[in-house]
This record gives sequence, C-alpha cells and structure tokens, in this order.
Amino acid sequence: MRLGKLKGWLVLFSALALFATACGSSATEVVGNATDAAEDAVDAGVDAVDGDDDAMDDDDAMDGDDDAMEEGDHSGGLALEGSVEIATGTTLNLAECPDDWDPLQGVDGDEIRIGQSLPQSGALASFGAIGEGMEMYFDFINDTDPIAGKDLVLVARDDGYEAGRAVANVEEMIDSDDIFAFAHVIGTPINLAIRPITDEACVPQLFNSSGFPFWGDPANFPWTVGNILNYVTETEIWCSSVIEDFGEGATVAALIMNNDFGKTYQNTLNSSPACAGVDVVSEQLHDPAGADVTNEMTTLIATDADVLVAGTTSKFCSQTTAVMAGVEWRPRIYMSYTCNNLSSFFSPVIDAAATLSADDAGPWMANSNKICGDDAYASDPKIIEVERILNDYGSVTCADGSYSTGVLYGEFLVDVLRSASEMEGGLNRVNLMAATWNADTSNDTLLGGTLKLDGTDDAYWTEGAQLQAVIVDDAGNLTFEPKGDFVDFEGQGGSFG
Amino acid sequence: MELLINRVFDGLSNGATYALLAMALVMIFKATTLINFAQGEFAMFGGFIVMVLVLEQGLPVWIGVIVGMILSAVLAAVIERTLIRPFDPADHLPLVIITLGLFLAINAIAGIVWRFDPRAFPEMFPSGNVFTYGNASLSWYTVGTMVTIAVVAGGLTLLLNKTKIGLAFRAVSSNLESSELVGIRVGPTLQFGWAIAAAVGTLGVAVFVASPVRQLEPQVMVTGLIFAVSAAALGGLDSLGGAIAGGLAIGLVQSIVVPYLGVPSELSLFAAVAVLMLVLLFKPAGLFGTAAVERV
Amino acid sequence: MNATDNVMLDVKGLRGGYGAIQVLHGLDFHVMEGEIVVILGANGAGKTTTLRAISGMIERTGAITVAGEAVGSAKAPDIVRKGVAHVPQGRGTLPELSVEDNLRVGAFIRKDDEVDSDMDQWFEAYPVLRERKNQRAGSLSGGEQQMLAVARALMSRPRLLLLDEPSLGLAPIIVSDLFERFAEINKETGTTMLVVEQNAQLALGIAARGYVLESGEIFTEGPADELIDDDAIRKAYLGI
Amino acid sequence: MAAGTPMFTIEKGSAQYRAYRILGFALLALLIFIVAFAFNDTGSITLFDNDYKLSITRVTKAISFMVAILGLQVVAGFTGQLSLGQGFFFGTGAYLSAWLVADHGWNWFATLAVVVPVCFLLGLLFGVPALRIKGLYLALVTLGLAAIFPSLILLDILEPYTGGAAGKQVDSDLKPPGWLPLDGTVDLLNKLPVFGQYFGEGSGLSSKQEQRVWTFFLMVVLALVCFKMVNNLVKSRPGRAMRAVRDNETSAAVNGISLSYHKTMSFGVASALGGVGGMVYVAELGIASQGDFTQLLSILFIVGLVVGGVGTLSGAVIGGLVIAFIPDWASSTRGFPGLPERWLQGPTGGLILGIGLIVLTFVLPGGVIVGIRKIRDRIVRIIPRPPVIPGQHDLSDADAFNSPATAATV
Repeated sequence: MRLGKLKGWLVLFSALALFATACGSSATEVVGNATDAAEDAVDAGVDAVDGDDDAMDDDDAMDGDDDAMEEGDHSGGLALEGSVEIATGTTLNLAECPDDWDPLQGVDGDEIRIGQSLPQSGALASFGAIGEGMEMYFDFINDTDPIAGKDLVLVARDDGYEAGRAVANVEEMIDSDDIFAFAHVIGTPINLAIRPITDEACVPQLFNSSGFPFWGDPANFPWTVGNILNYVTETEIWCSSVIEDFGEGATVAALIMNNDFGKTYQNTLNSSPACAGVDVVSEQLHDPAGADVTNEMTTLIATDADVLVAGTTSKFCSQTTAVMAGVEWRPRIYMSYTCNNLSSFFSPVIDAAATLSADDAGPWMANSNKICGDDAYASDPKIIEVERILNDYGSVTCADGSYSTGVLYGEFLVDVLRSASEMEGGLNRVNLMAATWNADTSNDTLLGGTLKLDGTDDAYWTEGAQLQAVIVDDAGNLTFEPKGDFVDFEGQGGSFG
Repeated sequence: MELLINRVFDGLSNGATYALLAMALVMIFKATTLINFAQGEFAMFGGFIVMVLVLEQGLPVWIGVIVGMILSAVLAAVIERTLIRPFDPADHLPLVIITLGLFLAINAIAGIVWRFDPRAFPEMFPSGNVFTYGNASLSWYTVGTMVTIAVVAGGLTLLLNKTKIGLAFRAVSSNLESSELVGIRVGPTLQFGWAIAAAVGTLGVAVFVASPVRQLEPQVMVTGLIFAVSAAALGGLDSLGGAIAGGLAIGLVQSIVVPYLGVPSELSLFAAVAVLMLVLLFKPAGLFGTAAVERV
Repeated sequence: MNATDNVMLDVKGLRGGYGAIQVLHGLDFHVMEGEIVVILGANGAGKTTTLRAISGMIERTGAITVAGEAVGSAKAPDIVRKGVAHVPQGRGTLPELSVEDNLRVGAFIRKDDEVDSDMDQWFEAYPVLRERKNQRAGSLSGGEQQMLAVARALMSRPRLLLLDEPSLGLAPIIVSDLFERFAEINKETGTTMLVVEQNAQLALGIAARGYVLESGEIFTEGPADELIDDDAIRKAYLGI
Repeated sequence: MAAGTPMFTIEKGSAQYRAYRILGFALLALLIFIVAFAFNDTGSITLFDNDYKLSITRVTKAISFMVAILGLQVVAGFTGQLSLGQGFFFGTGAYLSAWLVADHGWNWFATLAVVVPVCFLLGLLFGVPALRIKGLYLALVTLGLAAIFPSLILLDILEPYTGGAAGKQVDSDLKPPGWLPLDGTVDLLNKLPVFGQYFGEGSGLSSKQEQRVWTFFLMVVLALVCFKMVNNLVKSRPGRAMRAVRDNETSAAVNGISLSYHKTMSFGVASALGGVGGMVYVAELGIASQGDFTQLLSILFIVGLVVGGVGTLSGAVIGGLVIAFIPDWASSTRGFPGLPERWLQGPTGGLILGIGLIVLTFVLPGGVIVGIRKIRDRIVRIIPRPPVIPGQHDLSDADAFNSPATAATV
C-alpha cells in the first residue's frame, strides 16, 4: 500500500521537525535560566549585605514582640479574645471563633503562611499568573527584607474558577495547611462561596480580586477586605466622562462578558444614577468560553452609537480592538481596565491598535496604576524594580502575562503585614485586620492617590483612577496616553449598603 | 442592509471553520462510525505547531501551515496506531473514552507548554477588504476561508474517489470483512483516515485564528468542538458535503437567525443545539446522512 | 484444461472456531490444481468455518499449504496475496460502492496494468454490470450481486476460489446458470474452486470430488459421482 | 472468573453467604464511621513530599458525584444510551434546591420533593428525542445540552431565582440534633491507643466540624437509599428489560419490550438521580455557581462512570471518588521526581486524568471495579446456588453483594 512506503520518511521527517519545534520553544528559556542564575548569584551577594542588617533590626523588633506576646493582653496591645473594635464600626467578635482558633496560627513558626485559591486551569487560567507573580515578590521580600524575620510562604491551589473546588480548597487549607490569612482569591462566586468559611473560622481574607462592590462591608464581614477598583466605580467614571464629552443622552453600545465580571458593568450602566444620562442602545452578551465575538460586535457596529463599552477581558480585549480597527465606525471606546496588560492583550493586535490610535480612537481605560510594559514608564524606577523582581525570581518579564499584577498585590499584602508586625502584640490575626482596616499608605506603582481604609467610613482599597487611551507612539510602541486628570474617590466609597 | 450583509459574511467565515472541523470529524466517522471528541484539541494543538513553526522557526506562513498539517497528521497516525487500533472497532465505548482522555490530556499539555494568554497568529490571507459598502465589507479573509473549504472539499473528494488508498478507505467504511477479503489492510487504512482528519482539522483552526480578529489559545476549540459536532451531525455524520452545509448553516444560524429572532446573543450556542435537535428529530441521520448510527 | 497432479490446496489437522467455541476438530483434505471440490454437510457442520479458516478470517491451527507454500498464521489480506479469493456467504459485495468500484477494489492487490481489460471482460460477459456500473452495488438484484461478488473475487486473478453457499437465497433458475457459469470459468481460466453448498445435487454436478463434513470432522469423501450414488449420503445429506 | 483457587468458596443463599453479606455491610458501616470522624480534621497523604488533602467536605462532594454517576449507570450502563448531559440535571438539581432553601427557607431534604420530580420530567423530556436520535447523535445532543447550561442560568429572566453570575449562595447548614454525641464520640476515639491520633487534635469537634460530620452521615444515608433503589430497579423486570434494550434493541422489541417506555424511563431516573446529586453538592458547598456546571463536569461524570466500571453500581462509588479527588490532587502536586516544575501546574490535573483514563482503558477495560473483584475472588468466591434460576445470576445481581464489599475495599 502506498501509505506503507510514505510512512517511513514521514515519521523520520516529522520526528526531526518536532525536535526542531521543541528546541525552538525551549531555547529561549534555557538561555533565560542561565543568565538568570548568574544574576541571582550577583544579587545574592548584594542582598546578603543589606539583607543581614535588616534581619538584625527585625530580630530586635521581634524579641520585643515576643515579650509582649508572653504577657498576652496586659501589654496593652489589642485583646485577642472577646469582641475587639479594631476600626470605625468594625468589630471582631472573637468569642464566636472556633474553640481551637489561634490568632498566631501560621505565624508562630518562622513562616508567614498565606493561602490562595485561584484559577490555574480552565477558561480563566491566565489569572494563575497573578499568583505566581505574588510568589516571586514573596521570595524577593524574604531575600531582601523579611517581615519580622519570617519567611512569607504562599500556598496556592487551583480552583478552575469553580466555587465548589474553591470551598474544598479553602476548608482544607484552614484545617491543615496552617494558613495565617488568605489573599487575592479571584472571582465573585468564589469569594462569595468562601467568605462564610473564612469569616466563621476568623481567618483574614485580604484583598480579594472581585470587582463586585460588596467587599467593603466591615460591619458584617470584618474579616474580608476587597482590593481592586470596583467595576461599579469604574463604570461610573466612564459614564461621567461620556456625559462630559458627548452630553446627556449620548448613545452607548455595550459588549458584555456573560459572567459575574461583565454583568457588573451591565448592571451599573443600566441602574447607576451616574449613568442615568447615557442611553444604552444595545447590549451584547458573549460566552466567556466562546471562541470569538464577531457576531456580537457586528450587531454593536450597526448601532453606530457614540460610545462603545467593552465590559470584557483577556483575549476578548484583543478581539474587540481588532474588530474595531477593521470597520469605519469610530466611537469612543471604554474598555475594562482588566485589559490594561498591554503586552498580553495588545501586542498580539498591535497593527489594529495602531490603526485606532492613528484615528485617535484607541480604547480608554480607567487605570489605577502604572502598567509594567508600558513604554511610558520604561525609565520609571518602580517599574524597573518590578521587572527586575520578575526576572530574578521567576525569569519572566511583564510581557509574559499578569505577573506584575501579582507583584503589586503582593506589595499591598506585605504593606499591611509589616504594619501589623510593628503594632504592639506583633503579627497576629487581630493586629492584621486592625492594620488593614486602618491602613493609610501609598504605592509608587499607583498613578496617584492613596490606599486608605477606615472601617465603615472608608471600606474600599483602590479608589482612584485616571482615564488613559491605548496609543502606539511614533516609535511604534504601545503606551497609554492620559486623558483628563487622576480622579480620586478616596473615602467617598464609604462602605457597602 | 449593510448589517445583513455583514452578518452573512460573519456567518460564512465562522461557518467555514466549523465546516473544516466537521469534515475532519466526518472523515473519522466514515471510517469507524466513531466521533473523535479530541478532534478539536488535535486541531488546536496543530494550530500551536503552526504558530511555533512560523513565528519561532520563521517559516513562510503557508509552508508553516502545510508542515504543521503534515506533523499533526503524523501525530494522529501515531495516536491511532498506539491508542485506537488495539481496540475492537465495533465496540465504541472504550474508543469514545480514549478520545475523551485525549481531549483532557492534549488541552492540558497545550496549557502547560504555551500558557493561556492569547497568542498572535500569522495572517494567511491578504488583509483588507474585497469591497466595502458603508459598514458592510467583504474581507479577503472571508473569501479566503470560503476558497479554503472549497479546495479542501475538492481535494478530499479526489483523494477518496480517484486514488487507490481512497478506494480502500471507502471499501473499509462500506464493509470491513469484504475489504479484508480483497486484500485491504484495514489498520493502515483507518490510520490514513485519522491522519487526513487531523490535517484538515489543523488547517481549520489555522484558518480560524488567522482571522485578524482572533488569537490562538488552548481554549480556542472547547466550544468550537460543540459547534463542529453540531455541524457534522446536522449534515449527517458520514457526508462531507453535509459537513460543509451543516457548518455554514450553524454559522449562519448564529450570525443571522439569533439576532433577528431577538434571541439574546448569549444563547447562540443554545440556538445551534436546538436546531440540531430539531433536525435530528425529523431526520435522525442528519440532512445528508445515510448511516443509521446504532451503537456507541 | 483439466486437473493436473499438483496439489493447489493441502489442509492438515485444521482446527478453529470462534473464541472459546471450537468448531473444526482437525480436518485433513486437499484440492488439486484446476479441480472443483465441494464440501457438503448439514447446517452447523462447520462448512463455512472451514472456508473462513482457510482465508484467514478466524484464528486457526493446523497446516494449510497453498500451491506448496505454507500459509502459516497469515491473516486475510496476506492470504489473498497468496492467490486465495473468498466469496463469503450472503454476497461479498461492498453495497455503498459502485459496481465499477467493486470490481476495481477486487483487483486491489494487483500491480499490473490489465485491470481495465479484465473489467471489460466482465462487462462483456455481464452487460447488466456495464449498464449499472455507476450504481451502488446494493441496488443490484440478488443474482447480479452474487455474480458481481464472484467477479470481484476473480478480479484478483486467484489461483484458488472459495465459494460459500453461492446459491443462498437465489431463485433455482438463477442458481443453475450460476453454477454453469462456475464450470465455464473453471474451464476457461483453470481457476481451482472449493465450493461449500447446501444444494448438493447441483454442486456435485459440477464438482470432481466432494467431502462430507459432520460436526467439524470429515465424515466421508470421494469422487462426485460416487457420492451422488451413495444411498446413505443421499438420505443423510442430499435430501433426495 | 478469577485465576487461582480462592481461600473460601461460598454458596449463594447458604448461611455463610448471609454471614458474608452481613460482614460486607458491617465493613462498609465501619468505614463510613471511621471516615466521618477521621476527616473531621483534614487528613493528608504524603507522597514525594507533596501532601494530598483528604477532607470530609471533599468526601461529601464525592458522594454527590457518586449519585450522579449512579444515574449514568442507569441510562448508559444498563440501558446503553450514552448521555453526556448529566451535568445539566446535576446543575438543575443544585440550583433548584439552593433556590428553595435560600429564598423559601425549605429544609434541604424537603427540596428533594421538588428536585426529583422536576429532574425526572426534564429527563423524560430529553428521553423523547432519544427515541429517534440514536447512539452518537444522542451523545452529541446531550453534550450540547450540558454546554448551554451556564448561559441558561445567566439569563436575566432567571436571575431573581438563580442569583445570576454571582451564584446562588445558601447559608443554611444542617445542624446536628443536640442529643447526638458527635463531640463525645470523637473524644472517645481520641482516647483509643495508637489510632487515637488520627481523630482530630483531641480538641473535640467545632460546631462547623459537627455540621460537616452530620451532613456527611445524612448524605451517606441518602446515597445508600439511592443505591438500594437502583439496585432493586436493575434486578426487577423493568431493569432486565433495560438491559435487554442495551444488548439488542431489535430482539428486545421482538420480545415485546417497549423501547420507548424503557428508554425514556431510564432517562427520567438518571436525571432524577443527577438532581439529587446536585442537591447534595450545593448542600455541602453552600453555593450554586454556574461556573461549576459546565460541559467539563458532564465529561467528568462519564470519566467517573468508565473508571469505576460501566454497568456496575459499585463502579459509581469509585468513579465519584476519582473525579472528586484526582484533578485537585494532581494540580496540588508541587514536586515529582524527574518532572520539571512547569509541568506541575493547574492544567496538570487534566493531564493526569486524561492519561489515567487512557491507561485504564488498556489495563482494566471493565473499570477499577473489575480489578477489585479479581482480588476479591482470590479470597472469596461466590458460586450460584444450583440450580441457577435463569436471569438471576447476572451483572447487577452479582452487584447486590459486591457493592458493600467493594466499597469496603476502596
């Protein structure tokens, strides 16, 4: 049979080609690892020096803490029993915590054990990179300036964005992974599902990544704190900008991802007073697991509205940009800031981005922080540091995914952990919540504003943003161009409900 | 009017991909009366091979596509030989399970090797439009996809009707025992079917993500497969022509029927399944199918 | 041409069956080159199984030699290449394929360029096949399909043709000229034939010798005319 | 059946046979008891310095899967209708009971009064196309069914009932009755020499843990009831009729068995069981979220069906455990000898499952259960009491005494 004859060389040929392919993809890494190893060595040397004396300070500090510990509450630190008011309208009812509850769980050793459940598989698996970025930052902190001399450890589990798996993960971690606190659990259903568990177990659940507004509710859920600029605020920023530039009754066409995430944009557009002035002429919901949005976009294009709102994320950011570049319709595009990872979502469609930017129609986003990989900040010391951390501790760059977001979120966490460890009584769950609900800090990655919390008076973390448009500069690089000033809602959010 | 034209073009270009994947499914079904649930993942994986060849190894795009097709064909042939042939072709359940296993495994491997961020894919057709009429425009891409399925369909028909291996393939799909009695080696013939199917599938995904609008990522075919099997079943699982008709039909249902009936856009998958169910209720072997698929 | 003294098919201690069930309990028989031999026997005696064993459709043990060449444990596709063509029970056609393709696939193992001329011969002999050459084989009548099956088998230019119940389900009139046709083919092409047949009368009519099978063993054997005259056999097997 | 001569040979219906069965059930009961209290604190298995968690929450989740797979056994295993849509009914059951409990303050088990009939009717509804749509076509349609479930849940008209995209949260735990000495029991167990350590840290049970243990017990009972009912079903006349349909539709029809009736019925039963599984799921996890009920879940159910063993009730037990544990265990593997770390990520779960599935199809085509039986037959062999009553000594019948025994072997 002819096939028989063919087979021989086909197999040979393919084997070779496959080999070639394999090398092709792995080559870069090999190099990466090599250089990276070298740099590690160097850094290690450098870090060792300052690392040491830091450690020294911390040790002193820690001894102090320990003494305080032994005397327990007498030391005047926050009580570790009964009901403790830790911030405005925010009370921890420790009496209702489990009998075996220990405020020092997960920090009594030489580690600070942080738990995390996030999608590493399934349709939203690309979020997994955030966790990895966080871990890289933890390693960096452990090397350079450990918190109270302890090692930050991240225990991350895959939940495939399934609430069911997340619940099991979290319960198991609380039971047997000696978790001190949870951080940056991703997704609204997931966080809703685990909040009762962490709350009942009196385990802090910090900076969860969900844009639903109801994470700022310390009166009822003092153990749970939100993180990102919530999508309601974001949408309201868009709406005010729309009304400012296009007047009342401006027409809006909306592309909405059909899940908790997209639906928040949809609901805000339709029901928020701030958006009362805009006229939503068409809403197209698309399947998060779907392959593309061409059909939905075609319908939206036909509306010829003043504004296109893209309440979607990941590959669909790229798709929306690409579709818009292909048609004559040039509305103002407002895109979710979850699309703001230029290298992940715009590099693949840079030509389309250039087309739009040439027509001054690049998508606008309400960004809260500088984007690693944005040419504009190439020389920004903070961004350079982030790139260095990613390279040294993960041999990745900002271009490889959402790792830099992980670093930023890691910084938030380390910030509050540090201030908790400096409080009287040292690092324990009560102090951590107190430190968090009274946080007053800032971060060089932010475009502006502050990171303040004040119990029920100000229960939202990231509250400032600046509208920026994606453009391709003369050098042909992707970058954000500021549109209008930095809007700071600090403190105005109050608390949920 | 412009809207309608655009919708038709959307439907055609989406439908073309479903049609290509559906043809792949049909090739395997004709030979084995089996649905390869991993077909979509085979194709996705082939797509990544093409991407590596073109973007990382620097091959010209069409060369890359063809090499990629050959590679995935060989991979499929190997898989057929090692994982499929050991089983009795008449007993479908183990085979269905094997393909489900492949579905899970291949998707995971792609995720591990290439991660989940969308990847740019080289354009296979000239960019820009053949003509533009207001917001309605016929892109070279759409034309390209239509030409591609025409070529593939023509090629497969020639292959099946004018070559010896094609004759053997048709004989095996018609009657296994008689085929052996005329000296046809059944194993390699079915293997040939799997190889061709994989190649066609790879081309399908390549064409799909070569759209300026889409990118390549491991999940690209997870729902794509549902549309493709709907298309294949709609046309009748054993008819190549049917697969094309089915694919275009599903594509058009999505892009035209759904919006004009005021069905919420998020239900387009539902619409596809509903159409499939209706058709099968009245024509249990699909529109152009001959086989009565009895057992699984 | 007539039977020479070369043995075309030699079978020794043939055992075989389906899975655990053994049907053949050690058959010894042979067919001379150019000879027509018939195997008789009641239903379930193992006639069909014998042919399937020879053509490699089932697992079997024992020695099978075709034209002095041991077949060993070869499977069907290889045995065809040794010159053994098998027309299985109930037509061996490929119903979805056209008549022409059926003939073409019959010549699948051939590398020579006389395939088309052979096909033309069959079209000459059976104009009906030419008329229907583009129709699906399944659309032919029973007799036509049986003839097509035989033609398809002979397209491989076999040295030995195995015919399994060619008369099954055919009208008597058709059956008789079918058998005449077999006789002609045997004379014209010298193709050796091993025929399994219920209709012993007819089969012995064209056969030189016959074997009678009973529950997987050779019960008796002999020249066709003797078997016809043997009263016991007439009663037991020929239903006369 | 198995090679080698067994240590014991027991004749069916004899005294030893009854003893054997009682032993089997006793083992099962003991196992359940141990699991309940051993896992009140998450246990873990350590392998290549990865520790794999074993919590009662996950075990209860596995039970919900077992019930769903039991349903697949009825429709696919015993009636031969390959349904890839079980996730649809699982989700329906989950959302229905979540809605009734959260918005109408029903008791979890009371919701079954709605869940079972609704899912049963839905099942019948989809059984009807199955009359005309055969084999693979049916598999495809049902797969599509599973695929569209999430988008249906998100429809605006349903949002008030389903909680839309945020999921339907229910905080109504099953509180153990006060008189039940769960806490005391665990204290007793803690006092056990040697084994004591495996039952919590001696701090007794927190209220949360008591709830988990209690829920586990209730769900086990529910599951046992389901298994018993299905077991009776498959032994009954309709059950034999279903298998006849599976083995050969035509001959079944010839023997006066109504194909349409038995097919639709089996779909109904399967779907009802799917719904029950969904209720167990949401009762344990406290939220119904559309992301949990994608077509992947339906595929996992089929995986469980096959891994456990098609057409065997005890196969469903193993299948449930496998799909509840393996994916997460695989993805929580952090280090494995000879494997680069980038191969140990989230997707690894799918990889292991896929490969495992393929390997299993080669080495144990009948599913894990077959292997277990082979082992069991080395020890005990059941011989039918002569004379065999026709149609008595068959798969499902054999299963009646296997299920406890095997469950105990797990």
